[in-house]
Amino acid sequence: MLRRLYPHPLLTLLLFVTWMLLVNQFKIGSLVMALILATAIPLLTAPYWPNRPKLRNLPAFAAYLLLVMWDVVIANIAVARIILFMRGDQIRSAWIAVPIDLKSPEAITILAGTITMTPGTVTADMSACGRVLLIHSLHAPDPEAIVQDIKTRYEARLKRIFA
Amino acid sequence: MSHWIIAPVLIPAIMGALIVLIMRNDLLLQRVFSLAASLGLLATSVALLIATSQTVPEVYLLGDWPAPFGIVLVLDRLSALMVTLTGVLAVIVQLYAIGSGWDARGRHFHALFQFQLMGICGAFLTGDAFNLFVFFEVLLIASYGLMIHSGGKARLRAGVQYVAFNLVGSSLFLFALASIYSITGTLNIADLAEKAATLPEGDAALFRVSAVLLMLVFAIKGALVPLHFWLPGTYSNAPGPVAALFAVMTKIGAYSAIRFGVIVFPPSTPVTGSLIADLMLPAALVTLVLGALGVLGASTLSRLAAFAAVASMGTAFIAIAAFTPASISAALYYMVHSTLAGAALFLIADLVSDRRAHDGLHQALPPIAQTGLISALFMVSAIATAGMPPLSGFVGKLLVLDALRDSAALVWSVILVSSLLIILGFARAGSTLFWKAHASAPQDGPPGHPTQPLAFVAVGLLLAAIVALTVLAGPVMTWMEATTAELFDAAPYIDANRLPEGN
Amino acid sequence: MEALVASALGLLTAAGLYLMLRQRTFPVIVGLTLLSYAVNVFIFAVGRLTTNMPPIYGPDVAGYADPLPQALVLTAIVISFGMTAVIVMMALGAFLESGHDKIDMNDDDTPAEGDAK
Amino acid sequence: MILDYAIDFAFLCFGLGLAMNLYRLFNAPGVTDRILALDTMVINVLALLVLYGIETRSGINFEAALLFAMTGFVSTVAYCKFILRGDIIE
Amino acid sequence: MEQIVEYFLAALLVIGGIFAVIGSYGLLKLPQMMQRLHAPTKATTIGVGSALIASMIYFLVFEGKISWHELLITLFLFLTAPITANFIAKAQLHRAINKDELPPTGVGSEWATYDPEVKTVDPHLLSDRDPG
Amino acid sequence: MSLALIAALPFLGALLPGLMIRAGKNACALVTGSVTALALLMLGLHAPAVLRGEVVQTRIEWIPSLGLNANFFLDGLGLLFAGLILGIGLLIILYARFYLAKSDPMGQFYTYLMLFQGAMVGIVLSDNILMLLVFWELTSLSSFLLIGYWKHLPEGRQGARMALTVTGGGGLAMIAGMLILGNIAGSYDLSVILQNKELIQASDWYLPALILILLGAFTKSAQFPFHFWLPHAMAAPTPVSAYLHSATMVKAGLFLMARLWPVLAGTPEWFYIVATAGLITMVMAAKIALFKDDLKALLAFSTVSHLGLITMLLGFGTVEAATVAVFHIINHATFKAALFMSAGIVDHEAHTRDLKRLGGLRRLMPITFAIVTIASLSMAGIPPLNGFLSKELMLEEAAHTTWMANPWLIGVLATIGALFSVAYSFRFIAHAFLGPVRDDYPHTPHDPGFGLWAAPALLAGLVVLIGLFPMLTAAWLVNAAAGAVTGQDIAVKITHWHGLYAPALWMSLAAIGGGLVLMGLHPRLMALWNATPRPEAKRIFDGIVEPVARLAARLSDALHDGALTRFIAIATLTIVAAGAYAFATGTFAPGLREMTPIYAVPALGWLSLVLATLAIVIYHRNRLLTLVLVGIVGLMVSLAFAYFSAPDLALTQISVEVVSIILMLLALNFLPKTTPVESSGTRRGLDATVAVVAGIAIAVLSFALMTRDPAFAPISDFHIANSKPEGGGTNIVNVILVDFRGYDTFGEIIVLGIAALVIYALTEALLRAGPANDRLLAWRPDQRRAGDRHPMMLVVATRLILPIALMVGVFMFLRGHNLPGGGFIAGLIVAIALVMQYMASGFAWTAARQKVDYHALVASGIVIAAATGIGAWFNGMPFLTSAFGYVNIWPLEQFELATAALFDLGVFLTVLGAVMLALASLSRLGLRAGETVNVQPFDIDPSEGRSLNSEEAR
Ligand code: NA
Ligand code: NA
Repeated sequence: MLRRLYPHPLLTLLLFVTWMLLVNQFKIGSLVMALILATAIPLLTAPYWPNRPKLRNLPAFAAYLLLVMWDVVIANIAVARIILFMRGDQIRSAWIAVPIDLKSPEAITILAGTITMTPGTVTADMSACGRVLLIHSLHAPDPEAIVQDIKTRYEARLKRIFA
Repeated sequence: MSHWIIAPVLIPAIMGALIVLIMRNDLLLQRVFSLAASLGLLATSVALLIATSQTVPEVYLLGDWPAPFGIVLVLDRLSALMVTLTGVLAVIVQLYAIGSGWDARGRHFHALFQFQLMGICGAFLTGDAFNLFVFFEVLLIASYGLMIHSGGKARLRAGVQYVAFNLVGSSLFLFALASIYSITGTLNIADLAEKAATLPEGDAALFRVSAVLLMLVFAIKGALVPLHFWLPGTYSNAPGPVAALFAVMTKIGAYSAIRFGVIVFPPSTPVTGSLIADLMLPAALVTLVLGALGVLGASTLSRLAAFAAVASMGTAFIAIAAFTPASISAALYYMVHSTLAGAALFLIADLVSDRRAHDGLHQALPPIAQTGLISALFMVSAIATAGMPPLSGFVGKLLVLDALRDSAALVWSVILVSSLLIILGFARAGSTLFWKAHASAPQDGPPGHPTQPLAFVAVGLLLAAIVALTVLAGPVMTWMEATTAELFDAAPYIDANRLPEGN
Repeated sequence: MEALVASALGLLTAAGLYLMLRQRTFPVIVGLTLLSYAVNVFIFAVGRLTTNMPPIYGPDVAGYADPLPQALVLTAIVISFGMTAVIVMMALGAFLESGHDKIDMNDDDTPAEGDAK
Repeated sequence: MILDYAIDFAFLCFGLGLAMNLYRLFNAPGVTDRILALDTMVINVLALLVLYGIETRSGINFEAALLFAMTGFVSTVAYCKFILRGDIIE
Repeated sequence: MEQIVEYFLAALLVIGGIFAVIGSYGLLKLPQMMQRLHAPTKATTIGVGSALIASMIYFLVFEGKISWHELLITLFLFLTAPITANFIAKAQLHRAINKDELPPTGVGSEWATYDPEVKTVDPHLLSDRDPG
Repeated sequence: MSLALIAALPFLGALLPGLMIRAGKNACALVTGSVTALALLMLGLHAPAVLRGEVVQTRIEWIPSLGLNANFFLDGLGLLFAGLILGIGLLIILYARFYLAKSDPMGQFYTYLMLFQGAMVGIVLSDNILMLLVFWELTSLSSFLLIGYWKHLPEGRQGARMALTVTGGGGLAMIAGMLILGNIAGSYDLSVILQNKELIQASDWYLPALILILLGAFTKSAQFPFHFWLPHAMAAPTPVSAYLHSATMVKAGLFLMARLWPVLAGTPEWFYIVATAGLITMVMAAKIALFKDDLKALLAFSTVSHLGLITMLLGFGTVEAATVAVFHIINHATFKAALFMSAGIVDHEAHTRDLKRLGGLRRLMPITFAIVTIASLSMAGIPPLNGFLSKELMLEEAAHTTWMANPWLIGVLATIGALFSVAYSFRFIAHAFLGPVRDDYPHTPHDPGFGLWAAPALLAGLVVLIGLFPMLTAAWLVNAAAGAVTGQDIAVKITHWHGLYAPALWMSLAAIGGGLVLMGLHPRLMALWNATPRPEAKRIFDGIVEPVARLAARLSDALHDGALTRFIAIATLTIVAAGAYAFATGTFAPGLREMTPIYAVPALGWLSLVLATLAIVIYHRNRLLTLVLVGIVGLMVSLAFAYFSAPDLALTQISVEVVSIILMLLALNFLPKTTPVESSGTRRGLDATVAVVAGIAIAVLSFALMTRDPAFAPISDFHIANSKPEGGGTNIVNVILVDFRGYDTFGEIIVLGIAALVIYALTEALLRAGPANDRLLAWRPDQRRAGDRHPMMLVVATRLILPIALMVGVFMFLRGHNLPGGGFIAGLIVAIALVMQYMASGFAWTAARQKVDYHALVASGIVIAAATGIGAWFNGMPFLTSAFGYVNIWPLEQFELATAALFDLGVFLTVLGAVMLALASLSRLGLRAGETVNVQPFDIDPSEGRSLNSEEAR
């Protein structure tokens, strides 16, 4: 029953928070409205999200987000240095294929997004079978290190979160 | 304040929505309810017409906001007349569309038809300049849909042109309205009239520009040369009943020109003076001549009808451009006449082209089914359209000529010479279509065609209306003169808006 | 800013009209879009330019921009959106019916180079 | 006040960014570069709007900023989808 | 306190501005399209993110009202930036990059962008659909 | 009243033949004849009074304000003409009954004939010149129908058109003339006009009026130089020729000249125009008649000649001449109608009217021969027949009239005319009836049945009777009619012998003698005639009309050739020129408003806009790039709105922008991706000039307006003051939209709704069998397509973004009344969110999962908005009157409920439905063009490690 009313509880939570952020005020009325919408909208959009992602470990996910945020800052600095101080012909860009073990679309997407947001890499494509990500690295003197970095720093964590 | 004033807008609007909401897949229901709505519109408009004969202009304060701050509808004799004309035409055209099966040749005919009526009635009733724009757009977008009803290459290509040209017109409308608001700070027509009359002299040039731009918008709608180019392609490619309904659309241009030309920019207003008339008359004369040449040179029956429409607008605008009570009365009579006659001609052209491989006028084709009846109907509508006696076209032409005796030499010669060209054009067309056909008559008679009695009833009703307009020309003119008198005495119209003192 | 806005308006109008004078439906539609930008900005601008005075009630505000032109522009935007949608669709329909997207009907009807087969 | 200088500086930076986007837009080797330039432009414009909000002490345009982000995203995806597939809604 | 916040905000704005310039500059400077893609997706998100956070804090501290919309915008940008980059990259792959220039997937299937065209469904099967 | 009835009877009678024809031809003719007889009878009842000199009047008001009234009067002239029209009409009806072939539609014929008869009676009875004009033009119309009666004959069609053009054109000139006349006299009533001779002849407008009216009269009566149409009208069946072209219609012109004789005649202008035209016509037509082999052509030109004679007499302007004219009208009607009918009989029997192929008929057709002989001799002016009497009088008048100080010119020419007249009359008798009987007739001709010859015989009898006893049979009528024409008491003396000193005697003798000589010389003269080149009327007429028609066609087709680009260029230049003229002719004081300062960043925005716009112009051939650039323009415009204090506009602009671009991208998928170079450099230069001129105009206008303050306090002051207290909202713009000017918004959402309906209906039309559908079915993408239709990253992100965007939509909707937002923006945001879902997972997949009926959404939105407005009625308030109040529901805080919000909900639903319906329609085209449908939200299944593409394609 509750499962049918809240097909995506995390989404419900997210929406609840979003509404409170939108209205910018903490009042009973807003809470009621937030509850109504946070219940109704996931129900309405559930057909477009048929399977509930198996997000097992919420604290780990929060930690992951913090990690990524830190990496984003670092990434920015790294990219900034490349842009500012490296001559065009010194930059060694490379295409890298990263095989992945993740199965859930949500997890893969998060990984791909993470790769894009972090040091010098952009997720460009995916193999037609969904098992390999195509990454473009801005400056990759050692491509294999990047693959390892991705797999250990992010994919391993995501595997735990989405087990 | 009577709620009936807004009925001509709401009846079709709500019926249009209901057709889409609950009967969009049932043509029979659509026909019944849409016709009922049109009849309701007609009944309401007649009631309003009768009411206006006895009262001064009446306003309807939408949202209960006082003029000029909210939007008002103004019911006066002129708006009631135009709404009634629309109602009459609507019922007849709809009968024809049902009878000829046109409404079944594409989707949403009746819904679009109702929305078109809503737009037209809204434009006639509004007392607000910007609201006039909105309802122009309502009627235009519905007309786009009706124009391309049932599709086809030529119709779609002409439709794109129609839309594109009108979008230029709509842009112009907005440029004009924005300028007017920028100068006067108001949009209510009565308020505009008051403010235009007391405008500081330093604003004159800019106000004149806005006035001209606005009148040019109406000239586009009214197919005044050289802004008429959209009309021939549109009318000749539109489905017959749609072209017939469009007969009233050009009149919206003329109506608006009268409304603004008499109330807001009359020659007595110092900043505008005779500006409007000075520009309108030459354009109207050329319009008539080009229309007449078009009738004479038309290669198809529908193009002939389209150019006849252009010519009729030329005549109407010639009368309007004088801006005297007599000329406006004549123009009003002529507009009513040419709406009915133009619509009849388009319907008959549709009867012909529906029974003929094509409606070209250069090739003789074998006689069509029901040729006798159709040729008689054509004859009558040709007489009316060409302004031959004894029908209303002749009366209208005489009225216009009589009202314009001050500029007789030029105006009369243009009107009369054009008449000759038009008569010649109709004679050539009719003799090719209905006489020459017999020269190549096949032995086994004309090809079969459904009888479509309802379509003929519709055409008959139009012709009957033309006859009635002729026979009752005396009382009708008395009514028109009272209408014009009401229009020229702007005070009651302005008073009806109950504008605040010195706003 | 008035001069900048006026010149931008003029440019939008000119560019829109220039494209409307092209021979294919697509540039004509783009031209109409530009023209409607010009119109919308015109309505708005001739209601006079003001900065930092949105017509929304608030405590200790210096004044309000004229709200009426804004309302008019909103109406105009919506209407021109509807019109654009319709003409885009009609242009597409005319293309599908005729096999080319020429706008002038005096042009000969055979598909020209560059048209889809 | 140092904050005012900072705001001006930020204005300058984002404006400069905008100008560079503009240059790239006209001087681009391919349409993907142009889409990228446009996408960046939206971001810069959004930032300018936010800065304007701080400068005028008004939050009235934040919804506009939010909508810029949203429409910028949708239109970038639409342009790319058009390049990739022709039909953006298939 | 306010002084500290002010310096903090100023720093945020300056950093944000610098990153924004770098991002857009990268767009000009980097020689290859795929390299240029890196610049704005990262640098500007940080740039605009800083501005947004600065704005939020500013309103909280100086105007006494909390404005969460900036947070929403920031989250939205972070959410969408990878998608945008992904799409632009795919468009670039499709338009300008030969699949021989790419490493093999190593699993037998193509990169999705080069996946062969899907077999066409018989359109007549769908002709009766009336989604309107 | 009874006069009106006489005029109306034929029209009423015109309704009967069509009905009666079912009862047989006799019944049809009988009924038609009875109606005419009845009218004649009613006329006869008035005759005694009229002959006593009284004037019978009937007045019926029709359009008093115009002065167009159904006023009738009957005097001697009217009596004469009405009698001729009805009397001969009766005979024609009888004659036609037997003349028409079995296959001819007789009902139609009688209908046209009665219409014509009514029109003629109307002309001669009208006491109102506008009314007269009505009938006048009606004769042109009905004669058009009658001449073209034999639809299969091209000569009939052409003759009908020629007659209509000439007489109709003359009629139009006459309209002008009559209006002038009426304006001079101050009334359109003839009885008034006829009293105002001095006023009229003194007016500056006398000559124009005279010329215009004479144009009408001359064309109708086939006077030189408008005589050419009449012979071509002979393609009509003979009864028509006899009726229209001898007895009645062509005499309408004479009637009019006689009618207006009291006020128009007597001036030199009148004399020189009318008498000269008549004289030339008389002589010239008589000469031509001599050389015509076709019997009807001969008679036609003879008619023209005699009409010229009468015209000339009227032109003399004297009472005596006018009297003679009246007398000759009577005589000509009798003998000419008899001759036409006889010619018809000959044609009927011998199957030819060609004099060269006729001869010796006197033995085969003695009765016809007798009739023709009597009538022809009368026509030739041989005593004692009636034609002789009036001809003598005419010659007498001619002999006494001086033309340009030349006393003998008219007399000589009149004699020559009479001479030709004798010659062609004799020729008619000699070449058709005398000589040996020919053996090359297809069937042996013989006299027809009584029915066919009765009418001409009766007329021939009249010819003889009037000839023998003029004072008894005709003088009283001439007196009455001429009295009416001249306004004087006339007591005419008609005798056969005027004495030896009367010049007419010698002129007459000369004519008869000369005529006989001409007859003798005829074969040689004929050869000469045939050898002489001469202008052919038909060729000249066609030479005028056809080029005019062709020119009209060419001009009109060249102007209206569907070149939209030219139309727009012309419209643009017109608008700019009119605006410039308006500006230049008015006073302009530059504005004094303080300008807003320019800062760097907004200037940068301006630069972006300008550069993007220029780039669109430069790169417009690359269509995708164009759309990208349009996106920038939209962004900058939106930014400008935000900067200049219009947050609602910024929100709306940017949302509309993206939806429009998506629509265009959807369409562009099918369209060519580039615009070819098609116009020359010159053309582009001209286009650019037009565009720049308009651009400058708009820039100047906007600058002038922006830099001045409004002349009056704007009405928006009221909105600002009352938005919260009266409208219940703090966002003034929104309160204007949903309340102060909610009616605009009501119209605006209907525009959107209609747009969606139009798009839907068009899609349906395109998907029907036809070229468009064929093209869609055969459509192949014109660009290489990437794999992976639904990239996973977007799909997954959308799962999050869609709910958030929906929430933002609700938020925008709810706060709209007080802060930027509202139903419209909310609708667009939700629509954009759904579009995102469509883009991510495809239309079919998405639509299959959420059955939303967009039609219903649109319609219910409109219904809700309308119902909200109507709700006010129950409160006794006008449409759209809003109400709001504050509601307390525990545990919520007090919140506001406004009907405006309900109205805004209608807006929201319509906008959402309309956008989605439009997108859905476009997507259906894609499906028809062979788009694939995915069964999964994305193409890749990472859990199974495979592509889903191949297997779903079932
Ligand atoms: Na129109
Ligand atoms: Na509105």
